[in-house]
Amino acid sequence: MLTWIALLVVVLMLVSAVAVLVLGNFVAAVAASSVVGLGLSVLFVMLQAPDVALTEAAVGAGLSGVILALALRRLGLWHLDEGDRGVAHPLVPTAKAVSKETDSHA
Amino acid sequence: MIDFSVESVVYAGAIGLVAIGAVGLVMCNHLFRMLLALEIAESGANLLLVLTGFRGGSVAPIIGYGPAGAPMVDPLPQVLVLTAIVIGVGVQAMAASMLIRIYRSYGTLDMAELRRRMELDSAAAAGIPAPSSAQAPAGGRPLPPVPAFRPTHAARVRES
Amino acid sequence: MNQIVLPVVLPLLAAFLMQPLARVSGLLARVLGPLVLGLCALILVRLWLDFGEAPFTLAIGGFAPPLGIVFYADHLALMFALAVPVFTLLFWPGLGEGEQDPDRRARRDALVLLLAASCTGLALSGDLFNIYVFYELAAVATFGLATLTGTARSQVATVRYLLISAFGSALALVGISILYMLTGTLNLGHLAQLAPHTLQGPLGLASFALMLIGFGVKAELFPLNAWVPEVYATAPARVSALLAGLVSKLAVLVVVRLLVLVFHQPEAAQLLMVLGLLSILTGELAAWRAKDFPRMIAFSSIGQLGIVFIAFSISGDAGLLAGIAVALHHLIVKSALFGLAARWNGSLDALAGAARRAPLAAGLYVLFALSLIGVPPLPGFWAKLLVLVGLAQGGSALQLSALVAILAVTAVEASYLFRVAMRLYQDGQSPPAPHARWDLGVATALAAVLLASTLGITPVADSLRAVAHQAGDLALYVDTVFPKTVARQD
Amino acid sequence: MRNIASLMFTGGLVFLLLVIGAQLAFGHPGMQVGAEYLRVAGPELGAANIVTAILAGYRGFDTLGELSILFAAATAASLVLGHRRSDARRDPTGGLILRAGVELLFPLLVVVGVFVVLHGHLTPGGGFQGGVVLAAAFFLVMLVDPARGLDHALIGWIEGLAGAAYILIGIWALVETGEFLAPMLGTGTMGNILSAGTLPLLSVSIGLKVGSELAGLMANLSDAEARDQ
Repeated sequence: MLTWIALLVVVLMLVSAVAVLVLGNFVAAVAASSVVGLGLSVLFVMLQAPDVALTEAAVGAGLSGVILALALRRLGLWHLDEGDRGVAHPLVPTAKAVSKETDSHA
Repeated sequence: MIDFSVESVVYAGAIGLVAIGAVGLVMCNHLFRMLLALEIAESGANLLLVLTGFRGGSVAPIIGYGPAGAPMVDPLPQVLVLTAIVIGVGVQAMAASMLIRIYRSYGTLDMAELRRRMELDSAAAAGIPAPSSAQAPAGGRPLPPVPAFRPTHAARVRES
Repeated sequence: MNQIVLPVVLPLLAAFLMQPLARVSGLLARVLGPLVLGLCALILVRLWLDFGEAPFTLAIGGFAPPLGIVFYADHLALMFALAVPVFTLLFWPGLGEGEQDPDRRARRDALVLLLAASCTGLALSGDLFNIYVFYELAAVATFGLATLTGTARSQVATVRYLLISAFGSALALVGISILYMLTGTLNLGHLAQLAPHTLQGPLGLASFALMLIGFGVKAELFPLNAWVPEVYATAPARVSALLAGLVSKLAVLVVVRLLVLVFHQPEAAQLLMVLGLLSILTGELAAWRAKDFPRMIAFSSIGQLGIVFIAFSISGDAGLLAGIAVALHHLIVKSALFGLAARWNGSLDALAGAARRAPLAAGLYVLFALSLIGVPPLPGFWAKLLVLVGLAQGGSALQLSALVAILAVTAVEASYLFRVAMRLYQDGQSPPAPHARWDLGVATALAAVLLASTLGITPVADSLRAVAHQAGDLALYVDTVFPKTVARQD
Repeated sequence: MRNIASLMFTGGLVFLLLVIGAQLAFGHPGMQVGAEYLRVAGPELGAANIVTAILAGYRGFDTLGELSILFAAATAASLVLGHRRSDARRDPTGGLILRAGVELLFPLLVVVGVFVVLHGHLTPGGGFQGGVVLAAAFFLVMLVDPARGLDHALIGWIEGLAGAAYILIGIWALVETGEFLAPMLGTGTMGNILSAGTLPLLSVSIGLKVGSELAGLMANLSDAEARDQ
């Protein structure tokens, strides 16, 4: 039973980790990285490490998300809706796409 | 893997995270994305470290937490991971602040573009004989990102 | 002997208090850093003088070794620990250069103090994870220092450095996990006891490889050294001098401790040699193609450190002696060269005529270049000779090819270093500005040390041999950290 | 080309790690030092939470290094971001509901943070976790009401003095017992809040240090727009 839960969490984490790399929207990518942190803290509980789980929940899912979100806001990448700005990047955003976006933001 | 247990599942997850982080660091060109990838790789390393202290059927290393006399997991890796998490968040915050500065100077975070700009910058810098200035760049400049390369920037940025 | 902890702790204390102190008294904050470092140097000198033949340990908090963290001080550790405050003082970023804002100055001094504390910790610590922590502290402090110029270029270079370094640290952490899984301990002495039973197989080797990649980032070792030229070229010259001279040596020291104490299987040494060989080839060839002075000496530094690693991969005391000699030589020469790069930071062509403008600096450059290449009477020659002799005595195919490679890159080195020397003595329209007095004085002092050791090469070699012998004594380390057997004999 | 080489490096790494995983006996660790900690940590330090006992006791020196790293990161970040310009505009204050929510949440978070810090030697948690909660509390206030801001001078004092306190407790032990960071003040009865000697004191200084450091960092990042070197 426990193994199945662990498997579920691990798969969820790996999917979110891939999502962090491929999602065009940076806000979504940061959210996905918080999901990784959350999954990590669940696994820490399962591995009998409550201290680490507490820290990871506070840091990985909370603090680091906040820091990254603040950075995103200052980087002009804070767009909740990606449709109207046309920032749906492929895996590797080209220089042109990024600078275009910058221009429109400035 | 060899057997289907919590440990092997978690091990696969940890290696997967490290691998995804490594791939992200290599494949992504956007600095912010690379920072996220780094965080994933670090998570994987932390998970692996906690896993090394785990043993089946044991309880958390807090006296009076589980049934008396029950075996406990190894506390040391947990301590190490606590430290590693703190280090990770410090590094991340510092990287975020640098990204903000870079974005403000160059107007982009795309590594290929940045590399091109830097080459232009250093070429321009090398062409100019070193001024003996210890002057800091002038402050109070308005903030909008620089969309195109400006040669004056390199000259101003020159440092002894 | 308990004061050995103070050279690590006092700079930390001063760094924490720097900011509030700067608000109270600007002058106090300004002199605090050099004062504390001077005090640390004094403490270390006193320990060095009191220090008999045998190394000693300090269990921090009084917790006996495998449980608590220990400091292990032998000649090698004390030597590098003493080099830390001395070189940090010599290249103290606050001297001469005007940073007007007291708040920024306080923060910068705090970072330098943190760097000094972490380097001392790296030299002395006898616990693997403690070493990791100090290594990270050194990394974070250098991220801050490398961007001191405030230029956008330095920030891009530093972010790349940060990403590479942090990824390397994650790999090192994976290596430490594997090691801990196999042995169940982190104390280097305890690991040395357990290693013969647990770490001989491919798993131990994999763990070493991961840690080598991780700790190799700061030692400019091959796979993860792409950050080096950009950071050194864009950071303030004194910070580059500290990074290339001091910090890289302490990373090397960590690798050496691991190699001597924990991973003494031949495959580990071979791995180290291959990576060192790749460092040499890539570094020196890139240095030959470099267009400006800081990048040239940065790439050359990668190559030199490759030689250091090759030297340490030679088994036995001979390898340790050669490695320590090359490392110390590199510490002195490369720091001084980066000190000179403070004014000569433009392209190589722009250096024309510098000799007329600054004859002393040009003369010093030629001296350092000669020693770096390994021209006979200078210490650089003896250091390189030790490496070559060690390799020739080893005699395996890999070692012989390393020998050939070192000889070949020496020619490359000579070619690019002399190209610069000729440029210096050419006539030029706009020679670079003369050096700040302090930088020139430091370079002169380091040159004096170099010349003095040329004259007294025999006593220097003898004392280094003793240091190397002590550092290579595995049983001594274990007995010192776990003194039960010794105590029983008393 | 560069990408292909890096990908090969990555592939090799993953292969290496997978091969390792097949051979390591996870779930049955050797437990050399770990078993020893479990045996002696409770009686020796009087802390029920062995993780905290190791963190602030046996490996207290690592924790000092960790605090220094956080301090170095905060210092470097503020060096990079530069000063706040005096003419900078502030972000608008949050709406009524947001403000009311934060008014409600703030005391709660502070109490939780202090509780977590003070009970670090008894229950999961400790200086670091509590510090994060405290930082979050103060950051929330700043987020909804940027005009109130954070007193950077005060933060500087707290982080300096809290870090210094950790070291000074260590040096006090060095003077008293001859060992840096040796446990002092006896162990007390396990389970009491006033037990485990100097561990709670160290926890408090870790909490204050981490809290002030992180709050300062987030404040710096959040008004980065208004800064220029």
